[in-house]
Amino acid sequence: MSHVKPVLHLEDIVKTFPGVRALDGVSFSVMPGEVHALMGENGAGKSTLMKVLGGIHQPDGGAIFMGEERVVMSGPLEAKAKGIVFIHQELSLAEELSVAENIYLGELPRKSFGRVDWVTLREKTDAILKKLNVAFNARTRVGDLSIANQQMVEIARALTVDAKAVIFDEPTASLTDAEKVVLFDVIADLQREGVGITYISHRMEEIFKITDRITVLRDGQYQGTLETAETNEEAVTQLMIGRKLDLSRNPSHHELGEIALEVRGLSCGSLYEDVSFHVRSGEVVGFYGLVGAGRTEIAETLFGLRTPSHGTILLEGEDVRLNSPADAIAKGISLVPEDRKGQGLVLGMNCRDNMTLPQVDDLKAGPFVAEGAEISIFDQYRDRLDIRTPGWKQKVGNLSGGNQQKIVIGKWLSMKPSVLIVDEPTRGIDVGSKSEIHKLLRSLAAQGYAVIVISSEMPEVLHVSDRIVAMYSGRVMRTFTSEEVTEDSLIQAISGLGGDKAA
Amino acid sequence: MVTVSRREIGSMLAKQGILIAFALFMIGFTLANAKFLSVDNVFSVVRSSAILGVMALGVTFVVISGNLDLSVGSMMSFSTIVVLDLHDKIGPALAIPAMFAMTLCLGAFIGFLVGYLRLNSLIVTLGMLSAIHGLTLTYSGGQNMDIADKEGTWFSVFGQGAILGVPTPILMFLSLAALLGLVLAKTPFGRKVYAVGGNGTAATFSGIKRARTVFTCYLISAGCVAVAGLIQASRSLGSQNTVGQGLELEVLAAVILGGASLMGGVGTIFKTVIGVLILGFIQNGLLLLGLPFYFQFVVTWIIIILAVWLDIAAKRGKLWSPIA
Amino acid sequence: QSMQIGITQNNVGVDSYQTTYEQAFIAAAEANDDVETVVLDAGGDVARQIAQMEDLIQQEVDAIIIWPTNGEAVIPAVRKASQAGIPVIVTNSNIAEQGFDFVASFSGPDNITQGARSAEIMCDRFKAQGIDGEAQIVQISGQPGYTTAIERAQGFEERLPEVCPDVTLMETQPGDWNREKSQQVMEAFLVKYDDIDGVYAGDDNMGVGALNAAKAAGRAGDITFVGATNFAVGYEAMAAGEYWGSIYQSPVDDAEAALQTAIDVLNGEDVPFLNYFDTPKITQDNMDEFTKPVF
Amino acid sequence: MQPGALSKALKGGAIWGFIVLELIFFSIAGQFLSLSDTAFMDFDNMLLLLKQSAPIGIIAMGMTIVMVNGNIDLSVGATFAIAAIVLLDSMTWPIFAGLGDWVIPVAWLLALLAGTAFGALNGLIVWKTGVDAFIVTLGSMLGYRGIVFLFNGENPTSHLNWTLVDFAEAEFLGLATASWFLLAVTLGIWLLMTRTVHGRNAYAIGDNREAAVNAGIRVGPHMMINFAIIGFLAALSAVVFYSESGSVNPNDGQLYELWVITAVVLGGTKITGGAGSVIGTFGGVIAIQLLRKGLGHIGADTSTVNLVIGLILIAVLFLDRQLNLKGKEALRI
Ligand SMILES: Nc1ncnc2c1ncn2[C@@H]1O[C@H](COP(=O)(O)OP(=O)(O)OP(=O)(O)O)[C@@H](O)[C@H]1O
Ligand SMILES: Nc1ncnc2c1ncn2[C@@H]1O[C@H](COP(=O)(O)OP(=O)(O)OP(=O)(O)O)[C@@H](O)[C@H]1O
Ligand SMILES: O[C@@H]1[C@@H](O)[C@H](O)OC[C@H]1O
Ligand SMILES: [Mg+2]
Ligand SMILES: [Mg+2]
Repeated sequence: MSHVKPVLHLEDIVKTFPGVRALDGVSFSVMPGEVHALMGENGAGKSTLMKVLGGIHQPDGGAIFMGEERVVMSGPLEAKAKGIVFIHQELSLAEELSVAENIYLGELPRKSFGRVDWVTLREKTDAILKKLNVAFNARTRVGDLSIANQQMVEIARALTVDAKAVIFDEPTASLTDAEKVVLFDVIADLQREGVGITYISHRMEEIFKITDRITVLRDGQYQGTLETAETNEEAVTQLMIGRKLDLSRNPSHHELGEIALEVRGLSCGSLYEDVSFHVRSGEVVGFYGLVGAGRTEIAETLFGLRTPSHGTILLEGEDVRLNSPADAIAKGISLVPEDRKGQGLVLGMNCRDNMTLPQVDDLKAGPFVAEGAEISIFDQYRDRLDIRTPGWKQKVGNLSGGNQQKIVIGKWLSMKPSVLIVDEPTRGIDVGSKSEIHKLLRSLAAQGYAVIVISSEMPEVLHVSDRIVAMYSGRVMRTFTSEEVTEDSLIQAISGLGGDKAA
Repeated sequence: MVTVSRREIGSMLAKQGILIAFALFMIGFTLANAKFLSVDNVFSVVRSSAILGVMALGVTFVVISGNLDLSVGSMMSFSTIVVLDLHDKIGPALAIPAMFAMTLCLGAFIGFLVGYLRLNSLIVTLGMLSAIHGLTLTYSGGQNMDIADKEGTWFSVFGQGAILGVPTPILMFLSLAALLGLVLAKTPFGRKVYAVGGNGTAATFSGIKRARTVFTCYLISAGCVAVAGLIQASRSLGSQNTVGQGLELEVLAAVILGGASLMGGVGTIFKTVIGVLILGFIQNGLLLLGLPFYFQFVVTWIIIILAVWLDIAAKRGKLWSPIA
Repeated sequence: QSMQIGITQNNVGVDSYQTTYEQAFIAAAEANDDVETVVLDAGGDVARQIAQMEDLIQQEVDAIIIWPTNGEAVIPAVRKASQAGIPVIVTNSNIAEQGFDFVASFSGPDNITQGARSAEIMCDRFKAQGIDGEAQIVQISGQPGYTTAIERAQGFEERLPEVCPDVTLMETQPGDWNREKSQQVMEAFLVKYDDIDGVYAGDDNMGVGALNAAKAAGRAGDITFVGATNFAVGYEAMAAGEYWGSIYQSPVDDAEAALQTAIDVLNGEDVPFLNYFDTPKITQDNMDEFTKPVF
Repeated sequence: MQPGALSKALKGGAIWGFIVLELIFFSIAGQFLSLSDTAFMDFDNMLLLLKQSAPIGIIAMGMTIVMVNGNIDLSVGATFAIAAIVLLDSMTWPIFAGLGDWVIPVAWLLALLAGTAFGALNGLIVWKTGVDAFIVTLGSMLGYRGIVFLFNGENPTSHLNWTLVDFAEAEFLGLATASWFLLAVTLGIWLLMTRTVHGRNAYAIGDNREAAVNAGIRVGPHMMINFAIIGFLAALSAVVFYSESGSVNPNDGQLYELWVITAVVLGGTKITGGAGSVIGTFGGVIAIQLLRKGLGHIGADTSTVNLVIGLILIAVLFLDRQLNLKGKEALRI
C-alpha cells in the first residue's frame, strides 16, 4: 500500500457544533479502487466527516488532501468539481422534477442561450437507468416514486461524472435485497474503474460483503482502521461501542395472552386487499415484504390515518372504528412511523417536548404542562435507549439520525400502548442500539404488549418475531411461525412465489 | 471551553437582540427629543399601540401555527362598526357580547377553511380581507357609525378610562398579553400550536388534532380583533368603515419584528409585544423629529430587515448567509 | 329611448362621503325615467379606472361621468371617450388642464377655494380671540396623492398668509382621511408642541380625530379646530361647542349636480365648463342655517 | 398518454374551468342585469380584457418564477410606482432636452433599469442575509414606497407625451400594445421556465433547497436573477401602463402584490415553491380580470364586489382542493 497514493486523505479534522464536538482530530484516507467502510454508533460523526469532505461543513481544524495536493472544499460545487460525489443519508431530491433532472441536478447539459439539452440528458439518463435495472424512466416525476426508488435515483448520481471518490452515506437504509444487489454491482463497477469509495452503513453483513477496510469512529474520535478480511463482526462492534454484544437469536419465549388486535378482510382501495391477521398480547408479529407491498399502509390504517374500504378491525374482540391517530392512541395503539423527519419529529422542537407530545394533554399541573413530569419521562427513556444528546433542551434537528430515531421510539414507548406498531424501527440505527431496540421489543412483548414490527431487513424480522406475515403486492401471502420459517420460504413468499394463495 | 462560552454569550445576545435594538432605539430618540420619554408620550404611544398590539397577540398564535392572517384589519373595522351600531340599538351591555359573537363567527369561518379544509391561509385571509370589508360596508350602508350620546355612556371606559393613572387600553393590552403568553408558553394547547406549526404531519402522527388547533388559533385571533375593535370603538365613540384598513400588514410586521417565523413553530408573545412597541415608538419618534411620514416607511424597512437578519445571524453564528 | 350614463367613481369604500355620493347618484338616476346608469368603482386604482373607462366606451354608453383617481393619468382615457363621441363629465375633483379639451364639463366643489375659505375661518377666529399676531397651527392633510387633499392644502397654505400673515403653520402630516390615523398624528403634535392654537384638517373625520386627541390630553379648549366637508360628526362636535368650523359640502348635491350636468349635456343644453356648486363656510356661529349632514 | 395525464390536466385546468363558468354566468346574468346591448362575450370585449389584464399579468409572470423558486415578492407594487416615476420624470430632465421624442426609449430604459435594480436589491438581501423573502419584501414594500414619496412628496409625478400615448394606445393585428407585451412576456417566461437551465434550477431550488445546494447549484445568484426579473417586469408593466396614462400618484400600485399573488396561486403555483406554470398564471390573471369586469357588467355595487371577489377567491381554492383530493383511502394528515 505504500507506493499507491490515496485518492483522498483527511487529516486531523476537527469540527464543533454549539455544545458538541462532532469530530475530534479524525484522520481518514481512501485508496483508489478501495471500498472503505466508515462505522460508528449513531452520532459518532460519520456524516459530519463526510460533509466536511463534501464542502457542506467547514472544518475548524485539519486538512484535506486529494492526491498530493492540499485542498479547501469551499462548497459542494467545488467538491463536485474535484470529482467527489456524495450520496446523502437523507434523500436529497426535488420531487416535482423528473428523474433525469434530478440525476443531473446542478449540471444539466446545456445548449445555446442556456437552454437545456433535453436529448442528451435523456440519453445519458436512460443509459444509467439501464445499468441500475430499474422500472422507471427518465421522465418519471420523482415524487411519484417509492422511497426505495428515490434512493436509486440518488445512487444514479454516482454514475454521472468521472468521479474520483464516491461517498455512500447509508444508501441501503431503505432498499430491499433486490435493489441492494444492483447497488453492489454499481459499487463493484466503480471500484474497477479505480474510484475510491467511502461506504457508511450500520449493516455488518454488507460491510463484510463489499468493503476492503473499516474505519471506526466513536464520539467524534478516530478508533482505528481494520482490514475487513482480517477481522470479524465482534471485533468491529467492540471497537465501535467498547463492549461485546449479545446476539442470541429470539431469546425469551413466553406465554401468549388474549388476541389484542385482529384484522379481518381489511382492504384499502388498491393499496392492499383482503388482509387478515391477529396479534396476541405478549407476541411480536413481523411484517416482511418487498417495497410497495403495502405494509406501511396497513399500519397507517390501524393508526387511524386511512379509511379502510372493507373489513373490520377488532381490539380485544371489539369491533372498532379508528378515525384519527388521537382515536387510535386513546385505544392503546402506538405507531413509530417510517419517515422519522417527516412524520416522527418536530425538528425545531427540543428533545423533551418531542418525546412527550402525544401525552401533553395528560401531563398537567393545573392548566399548565407539568414540565417536571416531562423531564422525568425524558430522562427515563434517554437512559433506557441510550440517547446521545447534550440535554433535553437540544433541538431534535441537531441530533444524529439514529438518535433522532430513538427519540421517536421513546415517545411511543412512554405511551405504554397495548399494541405497538413499529415501521422500520432500526433504519439508520447502529448495531449497539439496534440490538437494544430488539431486546426492548422482546421485553415489551414479555410484559404483555402486542407488537407489530414492519421491517425490510430479514435478519431483523427473523430475530424479533414470534410469527412473520409475508406480504406481496398488497396481499398476505403466508404467515409463518418462528419455528417453521426459513429464509428461503420467506423469500419465496414475498416474491409472490409459493405462497398459500395465488397473487 | 472558551469557544463554547463565547458562543453562549453570542446566543444570549441573539435571544435578547431585539431587546437591545429596542433599547438603543429609545436612547437615540430620547437624545434627539427630550420629550420622547416623557410619561405622557410613553403612555400615548403605548395606548395607541394597544389596538395594533392586541391584534398582534392573536396573529402570533396564527403565525406560530404556520399560517397567516391578513384579515385582521378589515375584521377590526367590522367589530368596531358593529359594536358602535349596536350600542345605540341594544345598549352597550348587550352590544359587546353580540359583537364578540359575530367576530368570533368570522374567525370560526376562517378557522374552518384553513384548519379543517386545509385551504391556503394567505389566500383565504386575503379573500376574507375583501369579503369582510364588503360585509362591513353592507352592514353600515357605507356610513360612519357614531354613538348618539357620547358623554353619557360608560362604554368609553375601554378606550378612554384609566385605573390608577394607567389608561385602560394599556392595561387591557398588557393583561391580555400576559394571559395569552401563559397559554402559549405553558399550556398543552400552546405546545400543540408550536408542534403543528413546526411539523404538522408529525403533530398529526402524534395524535394532535391539527385542524382543531389551527381552528382555535383563528378563534383566538378573532377574539383579539374583537377586543381591539372594542378599544377602538370606545376610544373615539364613532368610526369610519376603514378604521382597520392596512393594519394587517403592520400587525404582521410587528409579529415578524418579534422574531416569529413565517414557517411556523417559532415565536413568543413577549417578543411580539416588543415588536409592537418598536413599531409604535418608531412612528412616534419620527413624528416628533418632524420628519415627513414616509421616513417612517424607510426606517421600518431597515429596522425589520436588520432585526430579523441579526436574529438569524446570531443563531447561525455567522453574519452572512451560507447560501452559495 | 332613455339615456345611458356610466360613472366611474374614485374609491367608494373609503369614506361615507363617497358611499353617500354613490347612493345619492343611484337614487337620482332611478327617480328619472329617462336615465339608466352603470355605476362603477375604481377602488382608488388608476389602472382599474382606465379599464372601466374603456369598458364604458366599449358598451357605447351615451355619457360618462368620472371622479378621477388621478387628474392627469385619466386624460388619455378621457380623450378616447371623446374621440368615440361620448361626452365626459368630470365630477368632484377636476382633471388637469391638458385634458380640458376632451371634457364637456366639470361639476363639483372648488377644492382650492375650500382650502382658502378654511384659512379665512381660522383667521377670523384668531382675530376675534386677538391672537392673530402669534397663533401657531398644525395641519392634518388628506390621503397623500389624492387631488382633493392636495388642492385643499394648497388653497389653505396660499390664503392663510394673505389674511393672517403672522400665524405660523408649524407642521403638516397626512391623516389619510382617517379619524384614527389623525388622532395618532395629533397625539404626537401635542407632545411635540406645547402651544397649539389651531388645527386645520383636510376633512371633518380627521378634524374630529384631532379633537379627540386634544380632549384626551385636556388641551381641546385652547385649540380652534377647522375642517372641511362637514360630516355629521363634525356638525355634532360643532353643536357641542368643541369644534369651530368647516366647509359645508353635500355629497348628495355633488352627485345630483353631476348627473344633471350629464343630462343637460346630452340634451344639448349650454352648460358652463366649470360648473362649481357652492360650498359655504359653516361655523358655530351660523350652523343653524344648515341641516345636519346625513353622512 | 401516460397514466394520470388526464387527471393531471384536469387538475391543472381548474382555473380554465372556472373561467368558462365565469363567462357563462356573466353572459346569462348580463342578459337580465346589464343595460348594455353588447354581449359580454363580445370579441372586442375579450380583446379589451386581454389588454386590461396586462398591468397585473406582466408582473404575475415574474411572480410565478419567483414563487416557483420558493420566494415571494411583496414589493412589486412599490417597484411599479418607482419605475413609473423614473419613466415620467426622466422625460423632463434637462440633460435629455435635446433628444426630442428619442427621450422615450431613454426613459423606458432608465425605468426598466431602476425596476431591475430594485428587484435585484431584494434578491441580494435575501441571498446575503438569508432572511426570508417574505420578510425582506414586506420590508421593502414599505421602504420602496417611502422612496416613491421621497421623490416628489405627496404630489403626483406627471408628464403627458402624446407620441408615447399614441404608441401605447396603438393596435397591431387587432391587439393593443399592452396585450402584445403581456403575450410576449408570457411566452418569454414560459420558455425561460421550461427550457432553460436557469428555469429548471429555479424549480429545483424551490422544491428542495438543500438538495439544490448539495448538488452544487448556486442558489443565491439564481434567486437574485429571479428577483431582478420580477423587478424588471414590474417596471415593464409600469412602463407600458404609464406610457398611456402619463401620471403616477405616489400610492399607485398599492395592493398589486396581493392581486398578483392571488392570480399566481389561483393558477396553481405552490406557495411553498417547486411547482407552478406560467400558463396557469395566465389563466389566473384572466380569471380575476374577468371577475372584475363581469361584476361591473352586471352592475354589482361596491360592497357586493368586495364581498363576491373575496368569496370567489376562496371558492376557487376550494374547487382546486376538491379536484386534487386523492380519494377516501388517502392518508389523512
Ligand atoms: N448541524 C448540526 N448542528 C449541531 N449539531 C450537529 C449538527 N450536525 C451534526 N451534529 C451533531 O454532531 C454529532 C455527529 O453527527 P453525525 O450526523 O455526523 O452522526 P453519524 O455518525 O452520521 O450518526 P448516524 O449513524 O446516526 O447517522 C452528533 O452529536 C450530532 O448531534
Ligand atoms: N416502483 C414503484 N413506482 C411507483 N410507485 C411505487 C413503486 N413501488 C411502490 N410504490 C408506491 O409507493 C407507495 C409507498 O411505498 P412503500 O415502499 O412505502 O410501501 P410499503 O410496502 O408500505 O413499504 P414498506 O413495505 O417498504 O414499508 C405505495 O403506495 C406504492 O403503491
Ligand atoms: O372629505 C372628502 C371629500 O370632501 C372629498 O371630496 O372626497 C374625499 C373625502 O374624504
Ligand atoms: Mg449519519
Ligand atoms: Mg413502508
